[in-house]
Amino acid sequence: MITYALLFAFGCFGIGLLFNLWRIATGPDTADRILALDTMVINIIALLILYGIWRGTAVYYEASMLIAMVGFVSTVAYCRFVLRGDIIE
Amino acid sequence: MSHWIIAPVVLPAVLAPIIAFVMRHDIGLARAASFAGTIALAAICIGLTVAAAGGETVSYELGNWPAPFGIVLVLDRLSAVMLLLTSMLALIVLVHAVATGWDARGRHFHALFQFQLMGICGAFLTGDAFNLFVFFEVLLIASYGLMIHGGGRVRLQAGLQYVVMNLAGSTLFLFALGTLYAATGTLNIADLAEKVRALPVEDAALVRSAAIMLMIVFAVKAALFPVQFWLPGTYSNAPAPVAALFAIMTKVGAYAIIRVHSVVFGPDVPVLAGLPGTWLMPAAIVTLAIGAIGVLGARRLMPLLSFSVVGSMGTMMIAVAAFTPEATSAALYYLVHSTFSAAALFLLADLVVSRRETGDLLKAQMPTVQNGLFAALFFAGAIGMAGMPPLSGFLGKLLILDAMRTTPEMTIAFVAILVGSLLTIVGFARAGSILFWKSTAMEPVEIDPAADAVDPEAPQAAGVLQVVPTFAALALLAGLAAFAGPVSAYLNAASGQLFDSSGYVEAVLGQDAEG
Amino acid sequence: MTNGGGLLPIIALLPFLGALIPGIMIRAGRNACAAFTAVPTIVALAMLATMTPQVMAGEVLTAQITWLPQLGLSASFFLDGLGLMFAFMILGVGLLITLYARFYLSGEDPMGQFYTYLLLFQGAMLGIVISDNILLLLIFWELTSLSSFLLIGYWKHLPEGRQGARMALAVTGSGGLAMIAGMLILGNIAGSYNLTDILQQGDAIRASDWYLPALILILLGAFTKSAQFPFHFWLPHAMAAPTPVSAYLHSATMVKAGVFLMARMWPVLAGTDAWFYIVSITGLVTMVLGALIALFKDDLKALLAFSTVSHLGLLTMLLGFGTEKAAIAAVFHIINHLTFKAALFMTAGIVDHETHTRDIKRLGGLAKFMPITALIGTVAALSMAGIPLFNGFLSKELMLEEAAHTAWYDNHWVVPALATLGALLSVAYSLRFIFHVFAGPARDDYPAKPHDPPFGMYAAPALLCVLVVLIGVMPALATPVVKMAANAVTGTELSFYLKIWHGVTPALIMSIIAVVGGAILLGLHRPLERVWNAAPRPEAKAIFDALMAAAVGLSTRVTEGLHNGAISRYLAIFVAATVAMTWVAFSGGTLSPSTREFLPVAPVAAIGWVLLMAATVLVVFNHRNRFRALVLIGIIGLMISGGFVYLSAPDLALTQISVETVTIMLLLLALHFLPKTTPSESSAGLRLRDGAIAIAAGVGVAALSMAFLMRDFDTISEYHLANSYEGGGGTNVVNVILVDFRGYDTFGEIIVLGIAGLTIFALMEALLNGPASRRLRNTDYSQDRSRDRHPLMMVVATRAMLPIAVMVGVYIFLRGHNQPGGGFVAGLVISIALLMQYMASGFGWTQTRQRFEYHSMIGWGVLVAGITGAAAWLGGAPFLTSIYGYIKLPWIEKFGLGSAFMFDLGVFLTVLGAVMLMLYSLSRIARYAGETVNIEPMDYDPSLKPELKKPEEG
Amino acid sequence: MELVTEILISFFLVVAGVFGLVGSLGMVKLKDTMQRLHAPTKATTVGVGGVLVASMLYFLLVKGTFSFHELLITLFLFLTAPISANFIAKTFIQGHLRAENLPASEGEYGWSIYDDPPTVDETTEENA
Amino acid sequence: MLKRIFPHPLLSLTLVVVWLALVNKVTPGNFVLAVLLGIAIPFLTAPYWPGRPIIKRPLRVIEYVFIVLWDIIVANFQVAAIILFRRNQNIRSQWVTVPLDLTSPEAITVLAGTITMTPGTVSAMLSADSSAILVHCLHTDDPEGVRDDIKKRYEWRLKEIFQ
Amino acid sequence: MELLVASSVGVLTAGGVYLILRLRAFPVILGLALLSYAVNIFLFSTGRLLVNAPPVLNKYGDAVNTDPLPQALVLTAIVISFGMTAVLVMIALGAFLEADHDKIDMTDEPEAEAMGEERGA
Repeated sequence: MITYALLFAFGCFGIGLLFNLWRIATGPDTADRILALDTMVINIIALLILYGIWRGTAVYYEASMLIAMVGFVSTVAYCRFVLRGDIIE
Repeated sequence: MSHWIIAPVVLPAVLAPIIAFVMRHDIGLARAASFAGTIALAAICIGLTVAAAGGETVSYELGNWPAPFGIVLVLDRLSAVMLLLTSMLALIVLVHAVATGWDARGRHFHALFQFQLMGICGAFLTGDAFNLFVFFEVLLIASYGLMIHGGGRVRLQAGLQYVVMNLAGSTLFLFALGTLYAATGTLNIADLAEKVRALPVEDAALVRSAAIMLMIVFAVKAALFPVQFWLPGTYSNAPAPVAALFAIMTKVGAYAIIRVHSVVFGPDVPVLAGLPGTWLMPAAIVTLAIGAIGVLGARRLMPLLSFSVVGSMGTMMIAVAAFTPEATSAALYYLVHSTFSAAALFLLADLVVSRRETGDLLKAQMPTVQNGLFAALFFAGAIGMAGMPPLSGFLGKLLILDAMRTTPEMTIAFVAILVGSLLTIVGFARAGSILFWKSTAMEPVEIDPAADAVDPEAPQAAGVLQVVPTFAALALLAGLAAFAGPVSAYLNAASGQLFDSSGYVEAVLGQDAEG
Repeated sequence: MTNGGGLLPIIALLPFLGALIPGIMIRAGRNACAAFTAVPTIVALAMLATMTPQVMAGEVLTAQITWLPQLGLSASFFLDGLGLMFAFMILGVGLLITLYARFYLSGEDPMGQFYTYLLLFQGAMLGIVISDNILLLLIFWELTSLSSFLLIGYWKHLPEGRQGARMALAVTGSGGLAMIAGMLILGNIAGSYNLTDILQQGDAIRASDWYLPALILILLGAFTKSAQFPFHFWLPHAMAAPTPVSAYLHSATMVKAGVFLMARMWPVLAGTDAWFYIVSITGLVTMVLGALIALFKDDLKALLAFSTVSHLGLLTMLLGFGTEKAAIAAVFHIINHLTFKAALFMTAGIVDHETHTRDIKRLGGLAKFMPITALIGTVAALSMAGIPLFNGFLSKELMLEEAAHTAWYDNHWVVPALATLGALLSVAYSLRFIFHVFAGPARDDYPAKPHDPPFGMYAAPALLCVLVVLIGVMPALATPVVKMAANAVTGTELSFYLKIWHGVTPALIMSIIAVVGGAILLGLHRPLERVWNAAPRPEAKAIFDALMAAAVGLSTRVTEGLHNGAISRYLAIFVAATVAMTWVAFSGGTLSPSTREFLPVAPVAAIGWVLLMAATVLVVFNHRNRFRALVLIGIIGLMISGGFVYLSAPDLALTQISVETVTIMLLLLALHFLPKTTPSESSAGLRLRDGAIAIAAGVGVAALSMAFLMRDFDTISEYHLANSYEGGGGTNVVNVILVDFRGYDTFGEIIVLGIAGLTIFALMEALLNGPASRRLRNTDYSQDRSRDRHPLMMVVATRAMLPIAVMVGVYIFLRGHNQPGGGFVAGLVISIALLMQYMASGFGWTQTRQRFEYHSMIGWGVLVAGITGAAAWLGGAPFLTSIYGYIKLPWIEKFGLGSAFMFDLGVFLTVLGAVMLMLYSLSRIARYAGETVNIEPMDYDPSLKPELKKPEEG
Repeated sequence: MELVTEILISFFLVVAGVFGLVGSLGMVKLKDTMQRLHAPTKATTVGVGGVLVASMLYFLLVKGTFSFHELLITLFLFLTAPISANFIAKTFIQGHLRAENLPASEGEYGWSIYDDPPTVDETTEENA
Repeated sequence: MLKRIFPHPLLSLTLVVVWLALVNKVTPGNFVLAVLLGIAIPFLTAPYWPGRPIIKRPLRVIEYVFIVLWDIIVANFQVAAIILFRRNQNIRSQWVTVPLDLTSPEAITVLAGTITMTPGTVSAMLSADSSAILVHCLHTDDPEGVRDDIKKRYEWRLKEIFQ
Repeated sequence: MELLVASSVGVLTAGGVYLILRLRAFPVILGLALLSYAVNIFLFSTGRLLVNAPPVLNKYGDAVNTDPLPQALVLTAIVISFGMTAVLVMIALGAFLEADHDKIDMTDEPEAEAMGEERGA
């Protein structure tokens, strides 16, 4: 049962990624793209953890943690660029 | 196992950060350290050259891991010669950089200089294909830093082009290494040599691709057609001592071709069927033509010198492309020669150009200070570069021609080299005549009434220390000619050792080769 | 290895060593300089004299010093009759020229330079004639080209001097290069580069297939040097040199080098039809043509120059005949020509020196003012004309005799007729020299008042004239010398006697015709000159100049067309060439059948693939909007990290995503100052081309990777997997490879990063101290911006996150050896954490709280790594050998500690330092962009200053 | 017991999947950028949260190892998601709205992207 | 002195927990290491923490966390419902200004975060003097209600915790 | 899976090549970034593809591990290309600030004066 649930979850987050891609491709606004990228990061984190469950190992955990941390930083950097131009002032 | 083998890498690698963070506010201290390091490096390299003269190929297993699994350094005559050449050149360039104050025109010159040496030495010593890539990158990134040393619009733009070209080259390098690894499962040069030779002929496609890609990568560094385009812009706009130091950089590419395409992809490898040589030869000839035509057609001095470097690479690579021990030995002699003659010319050009109002434009102007001295030096440098006697270029050319007599490409090689020489001679004669002779015909425009006051902007006479490096480089050329016999004997032995790839394999892999 | 020739190397070397003397002595005065310049010449002459008896006796003296045995090049010298004769000529005339030049050169000319060049030239010339090794001969040969270049261009302020020098260099240089090829081929045939060996193998060489190419190439060298048609044109232009130079190089020595070479090679190369026709035709044509032009030259030196061309043609023709008698005549004429022509040049120089003009039209009647000079000139000119009792007559008789017996393609009258014509013209111009310069009515419009020069100046030509007359009257005097040389040329023992009267021979008749005809021709000179001037004729210099200009122009166009500074084109060529060449290489081999199955594709992987593809394509199509492209690049990085995780490379995923982030921040920082969009510049055609190249490259790479992905292979990494734990003390094999198996790579890699940091810092310094900083100050980057710099929420969040992120970094660092992670990722994580702080609270505030200097961090990192590696030396192990051990603390479980840990620490420090230094340097620009720095951690802290409210609305 | 475990874990996984999907669907469906901002900030956090809970439960109940490092990711996400949303909102507002389009701040100062912060009496604007 | 070694005791504690979570294994060795790091890292990062956030009523924190968690779950269902079942033209989005009584930056941050995570609201921005939050409601007919809700449910509690 | 990886490498390469042939520095930088992605995947895939077999040894040593060597090489390559990119970005920025445009070609040779009149001869 867990297997099917996992597959379902994989499917959901995977399709979610495609939705995000659609938003990134079409925009229309910069904010939309950043938002879609941010969402994508979150979906990827979820997928990685799912993958960890699927394989029953914690080897991939650091990757998702790092992506969580780094995704935030890049989102903020993108936004700051649009807002202030200079991301470090 | 002597640890001295790694000294040429570790010494600058340790010295450079110390210069960077301890002495970065004190240029005097940095100069002293840099000098001390370079002199020590030269001493070590002399020692290694003497040690390698015995003919033993010494391998040094880093991290004490057996040969194909860890990284090895390999010292044979060829690498020893290249090291010696590097350290000599470095010393000359360093004196010039300090004497002319180039090193103080930007930050971190000495640290980058030492790193550059480290990269070059590492590339010459390594016995591992991927490690070669790493050290290529070390020397390249240091060269980027040196190239843009001091800044300025044109230099930055030229530096940008240089970096882009080399990044593209590095990318190709990785593609090539990947293909090679995918085909053979190893990275050690000796191991590759063995595996590539053992490869069944029906499985040749990957290795052939890798060999050609690697050749192109090295050709980028060696400035061979059709990837020579970056060189004139780079050398013309680099700070003079850096351009002089870059004289060795093209040789790194040539060295890599000599090493890799002799040991690993040598003419005796069945799957390749001599492919590298077949393609290198036309490339070298066209390179020579481009260089010679460039020398003849240059409007400025620095591009002229740059094209002469291109031409000299072409000349040298013609011999390399023959892939015979005799020709390689000749190529090595020419390599040593062209390094110093290029260095001499670039250093001299710096002294001249910085004193001319019109810069390096080939245009007559009022004779600058020390016109006669510079003219004489230029004459000597041009003789060296164009391959006229009595300097070593002529002997180098004769050696190459002599070695080419027995190859099928004899006629075309002869024509290319000789016609190329002619164009180079005429081009240099034109340039020298305009720069140094024609200027003497210029009448002083009018005497400034206030000429009594010394014009602070007026070019200063070059001090002894500023001229010494150029002299030294030229003296080395003369010495190279005078002692051509012993030098050539060493190089002959070096290329003999090089073409004995089974000896190389045995020295590196030893008894482990069975495992 | 010497055979009586021990002095030869010293003789060859003397002039070169002597070349240093003038430079030193010039300070002692002009007389001292000249005197000392003569010393090496005199010494060499003396040495030569000691060897003369042996050579006269038919011995060949040799000396050999090993130089470059690999090439077959040795410093070997030999002295035979021919060499000895030439050596005497070179040194003897050299001595005379030294004397003459002392008086000729004006006070403003740098005499030291002159003598230095002269001695260099003399040495080179001497080297040619005594070289036993053809490669050595080539070296001296080229040296004569170079030193004559310097001598011709001695008056560098004169454009004719510079141009003449360059023309001479170009022509003789190219000939020299051809000769190199010829000599190498010759050596190849003979199996040796030693002349003595080659001279033994004449028959074998003439029979070789390579004979003709070798002959032509060598003759090219000889003809250019000896100014043979059609290469004769450089010689008159070389007359821009000071007259001593002309007298030396262009009468006595250098131009004779070609003749010498032909004489030297005579036993080997002569005797074939090819030799006969090529050499004799060239010689005859040159002789007639040179004489014809000489007749109409108004410049004294030009007249002499073309007469020299003519005489050289004569010599060439004689050598071309290939008979022994012709060789004798040639040798004899070499001596005679030397004597009278050198004297004539010096005379011309005296005339020029005294009257300040060389234009024949402005001269005439000088005999009254300068009788001595006139006498000398007349004697020499009569000899040149071939008037009996002067030596020129004797050798010309011999020449005509030979010509009379020579047939071309069975035609028996062409050669004698043309030879006679040449002689006739020669008489005409010689007489013209006498009558139009010295004879005739005295004039009063000379540019300067002429009078005889001091003794020192006319001593040298006078001496030569004495020789002219002596030989002319008593040819027996010259017989031994001629015999000696001729023996050497022909390689056989000849017996003959030189005498004035041979009876009435065809030669005598031809001679008479020539003299009478010449006199008549001179009488008709004025009308003939009008015809000559009216006749169209190609001007060699104009052609040469046009050719050169065209060559230079073409080269410039080719070069600038090729190297036009367009890196985009360079790259296109690079990529296209790579794809094409790799394709050819690939398709030239075969592939074994595939051995691997396709790995099944998980749907999620497929989705990731779609995203990756789409993002890449979007980047390409959106690249003009730079910011958007950057956002899209973010997706690519994310997908690749995910892919790495999926394909069992967690370490790569960690590194990829963190590097990605830092890179993007870097690009954003830079983009702030760059234009935000890329204009559309390339044409549709160009885009199509680039697209085609790109697709080709993509398909190629994809095909290549498919090729190996479907095939198994054996790899050395089995060893790494097997030994990672036992030998390297870690379970994360990738990390163990990085810090242990291939720690040396990593060492290089962190150095790359360190250099990157330093370079960026250095560049920034240069920029901020240069004009760029002014531009930065004057550009307003602040339009349309949000007003909050350091938003409160962000500041608070990062404050909370910083310690946790640092903790994560430490964690990733510590576990790296056994689990995915390591120093590199840890360094990046901590830099990202710090960057977050910079972004939130700003550069100013964060920087003041920075405890460690980034430079030092890089330095320490590299040092720690290096010292860790070097520490292995203490144990006698190679660099980077790792030590590994377990430490057990009470009530805490054991943990492993190894030197690899220290190495990783070095990596960590370098990465942290380098990344921070890069971003620090970049963000420093902002300060110069006129932006103020807020030193408060956040824009406004409501809790600290609640009472501070804006006093009133503005 | 096993069944309960499986059901529990599966439940979390399915819920997580549904919310994750809905969050991303909102990205596509909603018509206005500010509206779209709502979808992922909420839905996906629960999506990821569900996955994390499932993971913890899985390792605890199936693998028998106590695992709570998933909490750290949760912590990160909860800490960062509002900030990201805040920034994205500001990005949008700055590009598309003017101060007049928004309700007044009802204080002395306007909204932070339009109005400079109060200057503190000490000099805040100087080079460090 | 103690303050220099332990600049932020609460932080040290948090870090110990974080470390144990990272290692995902509680052993004596790990604990010792955690404590060492828990001391070292605050010490190193102290310069970036100019002030100490004061939490006056730690117990209230727990209450607050649970309320928020519950609200998040509810919010998710609400938003999901809106996304899935409400037609786009029927969604009525509104801007709401929420004046603040809080002055502690930490408190304001937490409040803004809470607003973002809870039903249909996103905190878009603060006023320049941090005296008000601009909130965007995904769908509401009653802006004043939303504002009052926020003030009553969250701000009041936060005020007790932090001030 | 192999096809996916190979096509990814191909498309990234193609995109990268197209971008490095543009005339401005920034797209060239992007192109080089794409190329470095491509080459990283390429190099990585030389170890052949394997799912769920990270080269991390477990206590029992029974697991299948993928080839670790290419991964180590890629790590080195990533780091190096990061350093290179950083320098490139800086130089591009420097060139822009000095020249006031970010054209990457240097075809506008300023004041390219004709050679001296002694062009021929």
